[in-house]
Amino acid sequence: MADQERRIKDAQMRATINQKLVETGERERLKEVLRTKLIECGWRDQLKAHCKDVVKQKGLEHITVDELVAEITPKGRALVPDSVKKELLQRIRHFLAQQSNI
Amino acid sequence: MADQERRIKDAQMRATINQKLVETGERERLKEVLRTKLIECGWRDQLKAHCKDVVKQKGLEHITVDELVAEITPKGRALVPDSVKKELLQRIRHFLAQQSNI
Amino acid sequence: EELRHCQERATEVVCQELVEELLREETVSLATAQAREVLLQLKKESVERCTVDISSAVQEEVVVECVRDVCQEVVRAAEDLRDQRLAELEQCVQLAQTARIWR
Repeated sequence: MADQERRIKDAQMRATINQKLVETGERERLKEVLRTKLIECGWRDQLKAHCKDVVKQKGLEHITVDELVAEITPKGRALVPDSVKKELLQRIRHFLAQQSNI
Repeated sequence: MADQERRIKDAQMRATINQKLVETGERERLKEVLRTKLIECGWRDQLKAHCKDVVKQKGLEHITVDELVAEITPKGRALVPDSVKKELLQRIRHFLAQQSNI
Repeated sequence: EELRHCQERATEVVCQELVEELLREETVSLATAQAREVLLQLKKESVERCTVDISSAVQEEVVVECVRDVCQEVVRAAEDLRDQRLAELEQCVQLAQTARIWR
């Protein structure tokens, strides 16, 4: 019961924070920062190389973009450096600390 | 009959003493002294720690202020040192001794 | 003597009442402060959990978008290369045919 109550409260809190992020345009800014960081740290290049390998292996005629996306995404997730994840988390914390009504 | 008479006289005396204490501002001064003594002797810290234990035991989500008060009051009562009570009594006696019309 | 006893009994009761009154005030004050502290702590913990969730969601969104971008880019480049090679091959075949005719 306590657990369920906590989940409900968390969901409300998440909605409030998300609304704040969207309203202020911070969510889009965070996404843009993350995109830039992923390029800067070489994530995009690594992923591109892996993508090329898969296309070469499977043959262009035997794979669609959707299949390629499905194949590459787990690697994409795994390749995101911890430092980038931490920075994103820190930026959200910092944003929330500046909000008076959360 | 004599017992009842005594109770009535006691009640009248209590009312007179209380009135005197309130009128002269001594009651508030005594409370302030008592509060200070309870802080000095560690009573407040002990009770605070007990309060935290109760909250931890009962679960953070499921306790109201009233329940908490009911839970910690007996301990609070028991923790008041006899020396502090004695000193308070002594102060009241001293105050009354200085009053001419009691 | 009787009056003295009466005063002494009354004094003890007044003293006890005073202690009880202060006790009540202090316990309410402590409990209120503690409850407020607990609520603040709960909120802090909730905000932290939500922050982690939202951060993961934002990251997932960006990763999925970027992966799709990269895949489309790679497939487009591979298709362009294939088309270019096919065009070159076609040109070669045409040249060969033309050469045969002339011969």
